[in-house]
Amino acid sequence: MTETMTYREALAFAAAKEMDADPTVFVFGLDVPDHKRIFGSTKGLVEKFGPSRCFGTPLSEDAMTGVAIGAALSGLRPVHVHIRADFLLLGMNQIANVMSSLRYMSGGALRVPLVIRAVIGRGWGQGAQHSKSMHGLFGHFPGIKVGLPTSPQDAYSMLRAAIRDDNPVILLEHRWLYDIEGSVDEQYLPPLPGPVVVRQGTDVTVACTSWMTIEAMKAADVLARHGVRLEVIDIRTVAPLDETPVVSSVAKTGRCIIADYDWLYAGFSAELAARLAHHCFGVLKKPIERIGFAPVPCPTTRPLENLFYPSAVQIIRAVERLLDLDSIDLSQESFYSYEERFKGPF
Amino acid sequence: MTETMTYREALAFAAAKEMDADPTVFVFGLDVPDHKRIFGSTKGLVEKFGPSRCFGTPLSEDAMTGVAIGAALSGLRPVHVHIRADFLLLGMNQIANVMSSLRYMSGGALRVPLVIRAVIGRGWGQGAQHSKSMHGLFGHFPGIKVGLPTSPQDAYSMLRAAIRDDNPVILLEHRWLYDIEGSVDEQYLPPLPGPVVVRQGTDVTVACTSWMTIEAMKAADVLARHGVRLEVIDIRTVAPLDETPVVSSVAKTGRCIIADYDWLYAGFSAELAARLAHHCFGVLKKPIERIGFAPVPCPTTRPLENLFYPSAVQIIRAVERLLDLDSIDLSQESFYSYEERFKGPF
Amino acid sequence: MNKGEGLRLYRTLTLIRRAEEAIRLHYGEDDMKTPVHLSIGQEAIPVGVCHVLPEGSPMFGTYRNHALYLALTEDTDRFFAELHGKEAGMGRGKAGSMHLCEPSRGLLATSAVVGTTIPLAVGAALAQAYRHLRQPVAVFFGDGAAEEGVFWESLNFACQRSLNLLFVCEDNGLAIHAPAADRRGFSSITQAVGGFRCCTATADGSDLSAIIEATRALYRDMEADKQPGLLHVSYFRFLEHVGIGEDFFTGYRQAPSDQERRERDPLIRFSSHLLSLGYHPAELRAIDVEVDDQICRSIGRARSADYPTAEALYEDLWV
Amino acid sequence: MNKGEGLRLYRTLTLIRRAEEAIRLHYGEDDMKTPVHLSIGQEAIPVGVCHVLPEGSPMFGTYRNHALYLALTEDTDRFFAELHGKEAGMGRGKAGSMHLCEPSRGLLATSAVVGTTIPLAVGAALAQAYRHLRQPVAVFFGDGAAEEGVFWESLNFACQRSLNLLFVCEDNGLAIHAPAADRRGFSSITQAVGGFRCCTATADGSDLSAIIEATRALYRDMEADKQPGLLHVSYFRFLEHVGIGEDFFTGYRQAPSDQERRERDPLIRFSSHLLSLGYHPAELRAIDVEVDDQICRSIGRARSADYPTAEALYEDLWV
Ligand SMILES: Cc1ncc(C[n+]2csc(CCOP(=O)(O)OP(=O)(O)O)c2C)c(N)n1
Ligand SMILES: Cc1ncc(C[n+]2csc(CCOP(=O)(O)OP(=O)(O)O)c2C)c(N)n1
Ligand SMILES: [Mg+2]
Ligand SMILES: [Mg+2]
Repeated sequence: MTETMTYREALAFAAAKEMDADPTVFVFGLDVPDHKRIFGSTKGLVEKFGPSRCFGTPLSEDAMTGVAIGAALSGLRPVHVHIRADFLLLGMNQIANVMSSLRYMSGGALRVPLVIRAVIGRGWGQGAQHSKSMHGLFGHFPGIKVGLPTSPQDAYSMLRAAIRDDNPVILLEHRWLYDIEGSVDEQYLPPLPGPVVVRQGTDVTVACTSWMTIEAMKAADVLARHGVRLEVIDIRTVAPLDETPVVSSVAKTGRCIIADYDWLYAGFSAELAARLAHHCFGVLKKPIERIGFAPVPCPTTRPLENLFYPSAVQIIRAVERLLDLDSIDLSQESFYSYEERFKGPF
Repeated sequence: MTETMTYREALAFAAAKEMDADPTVFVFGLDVPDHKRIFGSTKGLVEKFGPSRCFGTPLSEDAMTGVAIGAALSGLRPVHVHIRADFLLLGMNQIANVMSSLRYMSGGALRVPLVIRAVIGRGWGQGAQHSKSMHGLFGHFPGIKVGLPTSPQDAYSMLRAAIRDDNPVILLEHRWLYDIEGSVDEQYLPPLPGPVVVRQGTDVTVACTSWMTIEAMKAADVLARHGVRLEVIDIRTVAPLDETPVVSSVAKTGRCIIADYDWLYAGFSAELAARLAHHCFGVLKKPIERIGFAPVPCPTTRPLENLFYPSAVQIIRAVERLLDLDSIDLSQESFYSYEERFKGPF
Repeated sequence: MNKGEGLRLYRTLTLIRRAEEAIRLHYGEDDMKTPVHLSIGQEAIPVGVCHVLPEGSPMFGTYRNHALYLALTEDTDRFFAELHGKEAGMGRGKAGSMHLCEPSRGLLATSAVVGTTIPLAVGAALAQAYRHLRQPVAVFFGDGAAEEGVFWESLNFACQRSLNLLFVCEDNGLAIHAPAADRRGFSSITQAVGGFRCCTATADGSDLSAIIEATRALYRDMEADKQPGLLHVSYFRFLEHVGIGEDFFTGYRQAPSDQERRERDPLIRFSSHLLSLGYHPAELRAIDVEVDDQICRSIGRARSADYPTAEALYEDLWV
Repeated sequence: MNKGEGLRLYRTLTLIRRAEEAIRLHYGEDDMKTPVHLSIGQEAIPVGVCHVLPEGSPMFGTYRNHALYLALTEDTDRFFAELHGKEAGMGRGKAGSMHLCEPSRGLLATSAVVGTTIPLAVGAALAQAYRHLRQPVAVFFGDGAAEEGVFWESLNFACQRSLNLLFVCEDNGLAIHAPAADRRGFSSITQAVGGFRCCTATADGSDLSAIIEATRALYRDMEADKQPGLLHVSYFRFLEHVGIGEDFFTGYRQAPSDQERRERDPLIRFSSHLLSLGYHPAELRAIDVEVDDQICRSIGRARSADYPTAEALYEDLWV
């Protein structure tokens, strides 16, 4: 039952599987059923399940978030999709004041089995209002689970796990991951998974979220040719956070880089760094390095956008600092740049 | 020109001073001009400056945040007041997508001299939807300054500095501070101030925000009687954050507690801990301890609310851990508990 | 309305009123550590609406929810236990006054943030449609909530999808202390929503019979049009916004005359109505006594009940 | 409309159209790395409204802002430099297509998040009232934006405070690919806002003269009533939502017939109108040539201009 598919296909496949298995599951949100299908990630759903289980909405993110909560309270399992995570800021009251707390406030009488999917990541110069990620921010509010699937298998398994979860879950999907192909075992259905070591190494631990895992793997390839072995860990579920796999890794390497796809300030990287600094005290040979967005809104122009986003190059430079290496000549390396592959308009 | 006044009086005094000095300053928000005057903090403004410069609004937090931004773009200096920080979640799109970025996105052509004041902190069993603080969360978005005045002098000077600042500033005021009296020098008008050492000590650094400064001072009093000297630092301006005074203090003490008035996960405490762990690497004798809200929504009932909120007792216990002290008998101590002093209904 | 119905309605109204009078009596003792937004003057609205809608219909409300909670549950035990922050409360002491709910009786959620349960009700109505059921859903909210964008988004979506949803606007002309004229760019809420595909009706919130009648008529229209409805009910808030006192002395509004007090008090109005229909004063008095007795016992139980233990702090976060 | 005015209007319309046609021509070269939401079909709306309102009136728009930006500035240099991400762009390459502004010409802000500039315009109108000025403020937004709660909150506040604000709803019947019927719980936007204290008017967005006339009449009403106004203008979006292509083949809507194309094209409509008034074709052709020349030079400058340097990344965050 293992098939090769893209990340976007894995998302659509997972939704279809859950909708097949459970008639209370439905998928909705702006543009969900149009011909573009949220970059293809809801493909086939409206054909197979009809417009009552896969539908668009007015532009009303605040109310639609509440609608999802109300439907979840009524025993349904809504999957609410947003083509940009930035739009979730319009639903923050429902997310942080209502969705996160209804169960607790009711002493356990209520449950909110709701999934919010939102796309993060770079497009064609999207700029400051279409580039936020905010996974740490959502995790800040107790009562919300937050995941960032990286591989097609994760996209498949985590979306299915999120839909089956009786708690609210936010999944953030980096747009550049959508094209990635991988094998997907459709029987693999664990609950929302914790951090996974995606590459073993001995010299430096790189704990990553989302697209940064791909960048870290690239950095690891380059560094391997210079005799440096990175251990790359994909966090996957950032809240609730199980940091123990990272702690174990750092116990081995003594050095750690956190490569997060967000601003550093009070982001997920800060939480993980604070926990690791605590749990790995005395084990760390050097201070933890954090890598993330530059501390400004995202600019649109090419050269500045390239400086804004974290990359394999930054990881390599941080490794050099941690290991006191000379600067590696990277001029012959080719790094991820969807400049070539990724074209506009959106 | 130094006068003794309460924190609430200092806030009203500061607003009146700025409104006197600058006709573009106005104060607005729900309930701002009613007879309760936001716990007294807008007292006298409507009488002195009239309803065109001090007025209430419909219940429309999203639009009113945008209105403040639009007025600021037009050369006015609005002060937008919220009786609870939780309501800012309704304005998050304007705050994080617009207010924070307009200047940057316009290449410096626009400026948004806007102040948002919001009350945080405990009332009479307010519960999960009236207890958030979120200063780290606001600081997460580059382009927003965030301050938490603790003393009446800070309330006065920081509100005046915020109004004079040409950037957007969010000030969060703990409600229990409102009754605190102190001397206020009305000539003291620095820009938004950084961390200040409010009590010198040699054994453990306690870096605090807002009400936790009061709790830390209490803990310091108790511990002083047991021969322990806390150095207490009030951060005041959490974003942009200047951590150097804390770094210097930790260089001396080698031990640090961060006592924040928020959840830990990706909150301000995480950011400060991550920075200190980095900059104080090798200097720290023990891992940094973080103290904040319990990782659940805020419950209303007395015993659970008391467990939810961080306190001097938790600071004392953390100090014991850091210094390997035996547990101090606190049964004869009396701690802050507004149970006695603070009565309902709101 | 047959005799039994009349007495049942009188009992519910009385239960709400006496429960809140008991809160007023005991609140100063500081055992109820929770902000209370009392319903006095507003009781007839949920009583009337809940009387008309089928039992078990999903309902949503605000922090001013005592009347709605008691109209649906008549359970003063869990009510007072919650106000006292006890484990036996409906939310184990985590809800307090502002977040009462009772899903087993249809009360799905109430909220301290104005307007936030309105879209939840839309979601519940969507769930009805999703399951091809036609049980109506009702959401109660204040006039101030109609200024929040989420009300308009919810109204639009409910109308677009022809949901079986009753919006009940409880209009006391105040948002805390701010009068309607300072907040509204329209002259009446029913007129403001007039451009949407929904049915509307109005009623006097002091008159239980009128509320029942208006709700019935509106619900018939909703069924006929297969569109949502908005019931606008004006009422007089006798007390301060939050807390147990009167606040006419603060000057933002006029104290009512004695005659106005009588006219705007739904309990006085309804008992006069029953008496005029030939109900016997003794019948009503018997209910009063029985209700007081129930409340007194509930308060006693709440007082002596246990607080949640420390472990409860971390419970009920995840399923 | 005197002769000079007619030619000026023609020039502005043409400038917008040819600038966007130039974008369509060059976009595939990937030098303009920014998502473009083209105005083709919609140009007459900002041209007409800006023609009527006093010069320098504060204006706000959306990501679909090329027409508004060029109508106000006629500055293709800074426009193309921005689309090319160059230091000489209006936002030093940080704005891109979706965030154009030019405060010196009254264009205060545009935004990529639907609806978000509407309350900003209310704030600007409040600032006018605050200063006892009566300069009108205008905000342009799509029909989809009228579904966002913030539109209703803004409308309510503007009406409550009698602000001098013109809401301009540019209605193409689409939000990306979603038709109006799937999004609206009302039959028309003017009817939906009918319960608010604001003046309304409608116009055909393909007809510049009609837009000018409707705006004039509405503005007179606004001045007479001292209330805000809402101008509803329907137009045909010729291209895909974002990007440079047509997308009729995708099947979510019908391709227009040739006659429909001519009827819904504001430039064709306006030039026919001018010709029928006796303008000479050569006059118009001279403008076309001059405009093309301007655009060509601007694109050349934009291409050879410098990108911002690395330090610019950290600039413009704080004042
Ligand atoms: C979103 C939000 N803004 C502000 C408040 C503070 N607040 C609590 S009740 C209230 C007035 C609400 O008025 P209305 O909706 O008419 O209800 P009423 O209290 O009159 O029943 C306000 C402003 C809040 N709880 N939530
Ligand atoms: C708040 C928000 N939600 C969703 C989007 C994605 N989006 C971009 S444009 C658009 C359609 C807007 O339609 P309309 O307001 O009619 O403007 P038009 O594009 O037709 O000019 C949507 C849904 C967005 N940018 N902002
Ligand atoms: Mg009210
Ligand atoms: Mg449109």
